Amino acid sequence: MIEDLFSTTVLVGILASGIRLATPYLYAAIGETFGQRSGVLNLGVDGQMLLGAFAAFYVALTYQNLWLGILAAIIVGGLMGLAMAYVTVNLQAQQGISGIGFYLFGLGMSDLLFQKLLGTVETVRGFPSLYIPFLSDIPFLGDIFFRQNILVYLAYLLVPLAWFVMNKTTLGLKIRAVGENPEAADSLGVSVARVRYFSIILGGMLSGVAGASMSIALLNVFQQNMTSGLGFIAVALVYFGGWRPGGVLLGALLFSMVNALQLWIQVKGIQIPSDFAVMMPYVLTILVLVLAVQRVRPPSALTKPFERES
Amino acid sequence: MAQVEKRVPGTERIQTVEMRGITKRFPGVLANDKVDFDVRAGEVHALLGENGAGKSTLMKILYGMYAPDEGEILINDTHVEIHSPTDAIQYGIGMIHQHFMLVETLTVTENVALGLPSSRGLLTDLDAVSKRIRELAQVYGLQVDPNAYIWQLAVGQRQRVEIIKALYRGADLLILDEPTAVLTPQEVDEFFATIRQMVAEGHAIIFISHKLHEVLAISQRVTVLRDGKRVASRETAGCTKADLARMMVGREIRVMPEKPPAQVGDVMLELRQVQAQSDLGTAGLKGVSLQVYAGEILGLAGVSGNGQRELAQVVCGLRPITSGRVLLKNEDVTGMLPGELTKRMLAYIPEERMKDAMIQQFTVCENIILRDHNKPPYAQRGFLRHNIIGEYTDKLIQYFKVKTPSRDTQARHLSGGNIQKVVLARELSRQPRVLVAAQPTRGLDIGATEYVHNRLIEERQKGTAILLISEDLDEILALSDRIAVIYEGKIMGVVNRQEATAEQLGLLMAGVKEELTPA
Amino acid sequence: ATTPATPEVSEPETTDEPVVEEPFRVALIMPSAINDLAFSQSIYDALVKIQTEMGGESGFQFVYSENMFVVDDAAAAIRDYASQGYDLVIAHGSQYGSSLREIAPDFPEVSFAHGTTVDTFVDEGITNVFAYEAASDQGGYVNGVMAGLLTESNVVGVVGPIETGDAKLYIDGFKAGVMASNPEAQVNINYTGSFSDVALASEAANTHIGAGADILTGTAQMVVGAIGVAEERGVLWFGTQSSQTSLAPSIVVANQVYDWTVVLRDIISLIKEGTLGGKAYAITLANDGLVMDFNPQYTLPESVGQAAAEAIQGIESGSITTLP
Amino acid sequence: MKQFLSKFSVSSFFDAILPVFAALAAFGLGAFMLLALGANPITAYAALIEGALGSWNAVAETTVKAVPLLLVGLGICIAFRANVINIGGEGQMIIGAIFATLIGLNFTDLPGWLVIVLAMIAGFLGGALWGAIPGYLKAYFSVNEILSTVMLNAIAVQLMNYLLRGPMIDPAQAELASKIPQTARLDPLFHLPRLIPTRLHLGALIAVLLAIAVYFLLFHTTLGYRIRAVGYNPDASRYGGIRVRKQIVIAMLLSGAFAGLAGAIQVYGLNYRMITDGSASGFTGSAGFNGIVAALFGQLHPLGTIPASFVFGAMLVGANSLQRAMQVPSAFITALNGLVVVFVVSSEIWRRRRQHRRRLTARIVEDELVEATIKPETEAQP
Ligand SMILES: Nc1ncnc2c1ncn2[C@@H]1O[C@H](COP(=O)(O)OP(=O)(O)OP(=O)(O)O)[C@@H](O)[C@H]1O
Ligand SMILES: Nc1ncnc2c1ncn2[C@@H]1O[C@H](COP(=O)(O)OP(=O)(O)OP(=O)(O)O)[C@@H](O)[C@H]1O
Ligand SMILES: [Mg+2]
Ligand SMILES: [Mg+2]
Repeated sequence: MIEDLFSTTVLVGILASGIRLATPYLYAAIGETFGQRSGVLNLGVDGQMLLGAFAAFYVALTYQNLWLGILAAIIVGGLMGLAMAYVTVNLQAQQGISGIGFYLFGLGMSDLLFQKLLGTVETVRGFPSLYIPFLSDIPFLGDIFFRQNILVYLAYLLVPLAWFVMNKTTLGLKIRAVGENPEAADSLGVSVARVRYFSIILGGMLSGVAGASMSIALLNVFQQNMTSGLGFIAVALVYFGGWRPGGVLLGALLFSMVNALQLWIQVKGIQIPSDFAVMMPYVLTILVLVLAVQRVRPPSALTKPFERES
Repeated sequence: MAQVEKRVPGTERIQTVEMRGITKRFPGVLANDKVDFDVRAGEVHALLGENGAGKSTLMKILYGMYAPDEGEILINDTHVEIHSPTDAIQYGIGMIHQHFMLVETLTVTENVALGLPSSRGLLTDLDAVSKRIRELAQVYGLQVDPNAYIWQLAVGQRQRVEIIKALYRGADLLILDEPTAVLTPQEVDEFFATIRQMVAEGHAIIFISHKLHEVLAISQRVTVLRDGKRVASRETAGCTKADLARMMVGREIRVMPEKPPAQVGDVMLELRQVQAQSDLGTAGLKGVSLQVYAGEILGLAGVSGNGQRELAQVVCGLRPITSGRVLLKNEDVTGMLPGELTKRMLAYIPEERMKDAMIQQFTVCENIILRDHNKPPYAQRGFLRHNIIGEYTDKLIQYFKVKTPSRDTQARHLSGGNIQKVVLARELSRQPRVLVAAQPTRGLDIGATEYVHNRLIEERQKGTAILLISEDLDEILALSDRIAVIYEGKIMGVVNRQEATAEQLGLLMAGVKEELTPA
Repeated sequence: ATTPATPEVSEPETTDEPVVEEPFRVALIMPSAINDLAFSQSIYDALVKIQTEMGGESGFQFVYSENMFVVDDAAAAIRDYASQGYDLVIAHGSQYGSSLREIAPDFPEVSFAHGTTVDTFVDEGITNVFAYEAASDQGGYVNGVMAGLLTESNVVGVVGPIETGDAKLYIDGFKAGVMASNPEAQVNINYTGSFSDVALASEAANTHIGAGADILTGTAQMVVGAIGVAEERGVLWFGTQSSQTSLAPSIVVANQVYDWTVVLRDIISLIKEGTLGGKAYAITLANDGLVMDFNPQYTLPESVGQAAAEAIQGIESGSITTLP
Repeated sequence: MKQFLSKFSVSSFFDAILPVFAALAAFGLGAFMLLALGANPITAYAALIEGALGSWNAVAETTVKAVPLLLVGLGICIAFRANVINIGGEGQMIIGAIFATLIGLNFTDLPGWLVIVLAMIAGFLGGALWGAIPGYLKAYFSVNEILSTVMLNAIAVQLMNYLLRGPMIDPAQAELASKIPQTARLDPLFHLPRLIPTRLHLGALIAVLLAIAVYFLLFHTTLGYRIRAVGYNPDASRYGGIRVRKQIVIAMLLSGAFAGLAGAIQVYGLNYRMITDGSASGFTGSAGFNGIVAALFGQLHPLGTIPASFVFGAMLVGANSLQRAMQVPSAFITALNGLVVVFVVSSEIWRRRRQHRRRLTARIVEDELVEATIKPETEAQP
């Protein structure tokens, strides 16, 4: 039974599934990483994803153009980010609760639009799998890495890109400074508000794409609450990743691979109650953190509104 | 990276800056009252005043952080509007704040580059910045590793980073708000050398300090603020410390207190071959042995970062000991938690009081019982007795002359000097048998300093064993009965006050050991 | 009420009442959305159909509360509807049982229907509750028989939510069906632990396919994720609860569709006669409450169609037991 | 208590109703959505208010809805004061409910009141356990509590699913093929007594009494002092002799315990059995999340959380009756709730600014006082 798991089919299956499952987490968590690095905790990711998912789906269905769908998701996610930015930066609202508020809004609004504009579950022809020439023919590896759809590839490209922006650009430097010590950044003429706006809006856009990656690339349907709390896991993965894109990638892969593994455990008929199988990724994510004993501090100004005294 | 473009009207460099009739009201406080102030290229103009006199406020106005209610600012005789630090930077004004404005998780280079346009467009040009930092460091004697993270640096080095930041931005006028408060005498000397160099190159400097001898040593002119008003402005040459003190406080100040002879008793605090790690994980204390007797003040002199912080924390149970023993009145207290040491009547005034000894959001009352919150009479069966705590706090407020609207005011609404007094009140009123006082007068004006000194001597007369940790050699010499010098985590020697000279201590602090007669 | 009204009135089947009568009023409480392509939609669709049959709004009105997954919210809704004097309050979710048992005695004039369950609380002296359930194992069995015959790899995969209730019945029946038609075949099952995790359901489908399955089925609203995968990877799909053909016309073989109208019609006529409860119903293949809906675009091999028909017949006649 | 009451004045009354204005603004926005949905906003909102407060029964329903919000909120007050962000209320409610239900199912011979007491204690302990885990992981392994509580919520749900369809399943269901995942119904003797002939149960009284208890805990006991101290400044707390890690565990433990009690009360006061639809919110009604919002609306003050929970409860109850009355999709209600939360939390800034202004004006008076009394003494000093 257990030994059934150690076959190449299973391994290839787990890796391929894990890579796909991790895709929406990557977009959302990388976006959230930017927000948190600039000092803003956004708990509304799931709501942004849902609205993004719906916008992408609806536009793709109506105009038969997937990229237009992505654009719609980016715009809708960005608008949600803009609202979040206004509320947390200008109105200095408690970040935690306003995030929950935006989550509820996105959850309800996406469903409402779905009911009014579509009415029933439909499918759309999503992004097809893109077989990378030659590479996709490599035994095993080809299956795992090179037969995914374009949004999956882009998600993984996003990781080094995010690292690069964060660590190698003046913008990244500002983001890191603003999240750590906004007073210092402000005293050097860095606009804390502008940097935070940028980060939160970017986060919203990426959350929108995360939703789109589900509705028009991986699943090709829209259904109410189709993310089922995935956005909250994405926020948790930012903590797992220690606010670094690479760490987020590790966390997303770990979580997703274990999720894929538990599906295989069930399929292989290994005798554990299915509920315990489903529990595995959550338990393991915590355990890994306990054992890794990493001590990365959150950005010092995380959740703290900034106001210049006058 | 190129120098920042400046839009100074008329000439390129700042020749004169003039503030005219500046008034700034905070609700309830007139922080600046029609203040006139000016500074010229090639001079150091010192700004003096008691805690809360309005010095920082005036400077923050000049740096664009506050908007003045009245008055105007002129640069090179032209009226200018400064609405933000960005404006100030563009006019060539740099400011080093009382509390450092550095991002601890970034490197020196990144801190300097922050907010500046990059020669590589969207990408950072850290190599170029770090090259230029090394150049500046060379010219002005500001040695610092550009690749080090700020959290790895000692205060003195952080100070240098702040100066480099300002110079890098092409500051012609540098505002220094209490830059020397955290520096050792040696560092002050180096720092002054840097300032003189800058003045020689035509920079204008505004210098704020509570240390009168520094003002006398470095400045060409001095302006004194009292309660927000300018009370005097004159050439420094010809002024004495006493003159300055009188202008500031409006009365005579004994700069150093008189001290009755010591009544030395038993050993109260003893360290035996104590070793401990520093925050960076390196060896902080390398086998320290010390004894402090009842009724004496043992001064611990040394350049900042040589293990003073670790030593104080080890004694107070805030830092684990890797080897060695600590004894309180012959009882082995090694490894005890702070709470247990508190019960054994150990008091501690830490160096970073605002952060380490006060809870800013707590009221004065609540801060007063920080050490004793679960002891009778303040608590009974787990319940706090607010009435008793309140009455006790009122008594302390009165006795220690803490200036606060009420005992229920949050600590963060008190001025720095008064926060200091609350800590002092708490620690001394516990009638400690051993008192560790680290930099007890840092940041205080001379009136408050005098007050703290008198209290410490009073405590000594009561038979308390006092370990006084200070980087201010004058303070050490004035108060101590014996003086120990710490260097790189080791005690270089202990001398009696009568036998000690500043020169000899200075050598020891620099790690040069001569034969000494042990005290 | 914003009840969907359909202009054309179809053949009235059960009513020969005079037209001027007060409309029959029904309130419905359901745990998910009316368009979930699954459990909640099945009852909603039935009410819409009944309304058409009974002459539109003038003969039949209904209101509903959807997404009442919180049991005590549902309880408040049930009580509220009951107090507003609806003729029939339908609590469409087995989890509402406790609340209903509590509320029904307070409204002896109102009739309640509770599904899916067999318990009308008659034992406890409550007489105004009808019970209904779906013998979803029956359609599951028929689907299973076809799957067993159609599989070439001899591996069939099932994507389930949680191992309980309606889903469990369907899956047990399906498994029994596969075993009956193809004892060689292997039925792999995985549960996603949730009714809404579409993404996990889609990877569950991928996992099955990776493990060699060439036929998939699944139940609950999150399977829309699995259907997409089945379509993309070209494996066959069997649906249940509602018709899922529209989602993937090329690979859906057949669906077991719930048609609650048979139950509702009977309940309504009993109520009109003055009987407010006490009877338990099941929709089955025999009473046409369960309908096998074959996808016309999929050409089912004759022999398989034959086997399905036989299975249906066997189940209806009682010669086949669908649960192990 | 007296202190708290004495702080009330016209000004603070205005502060207190400020969120109401914010909520009204959100409703205003919602009105446009209603129009788009073809419903008359005025009738709709009348239905909402009617449903939440229009009758004694409605008020009772609102109160019942507020009970878990208040209890979870109390836990949040404690945790957030210690600067621990507990978003594990959902899981803690579930585990508390499981513990409490086990008591009722297994000690059927004991007198009813005793079972209720034991069950409440068990719920408290169950929640405490589920709260202490992230507390411990944070304090001793630096595992961020946001991460661990999100994960533990999911784990609790699966644990509940497993127990309810396995070891704890209703024996009647165990015999059926469909096996509905629910426990047996609790003996009626074990039900929490009702206060008036509505669904209003004893839990409401317990929650309010506990709110007062938490107020005393936080502001009048040494433990509360330590928890607040650690939340504000761990360094100074350590210096003050407080064991910081221990307080973090205690705060999380207490926080979880209150959520656990909320779970127990849901079972013993409302549902009389545990039943799962596979999701957390199916059991908790999202009270584990909404309690956070209630506590923050209540300024993280236990007494402030009482009205905040009530108002939020009214909102939820009223929204459901709005759905029934106007047949608007439940999605609208969810979206409207979101808007209300965002608007109310955004209105905070005005309250803060007003308070700030008040404090500063007050300081003028105080400062003059200080000048008058203390300054001369300072100068008289030798
Ligand atoms: N942002 C502010 N809001 C309200 N009052 C303020 C603010 N900043 C300063 N003050 C008050 O203005 C007065 C002057 O403060 P300022 O910081 O300028 O004093 P200072 O001379 O720099 O004192 P120190 O020597 O202690 O640094 C003080 O009474 C202070 O409490
Ligand atoms: N309720 C109480 N009544 C009387 N004395 C008390 C009470 N609570 C604590 N004390 C005393 O205060 C001292 C310290 O309290 P205790 O050790 O309980 O604190 P603690 O919770 O362990 O604090 P820490 O977090 O620092 O460990 C003990 O000596 C104890 O006797
Ligand atoms: Mg100052
Ligand atoms: Mg203790």
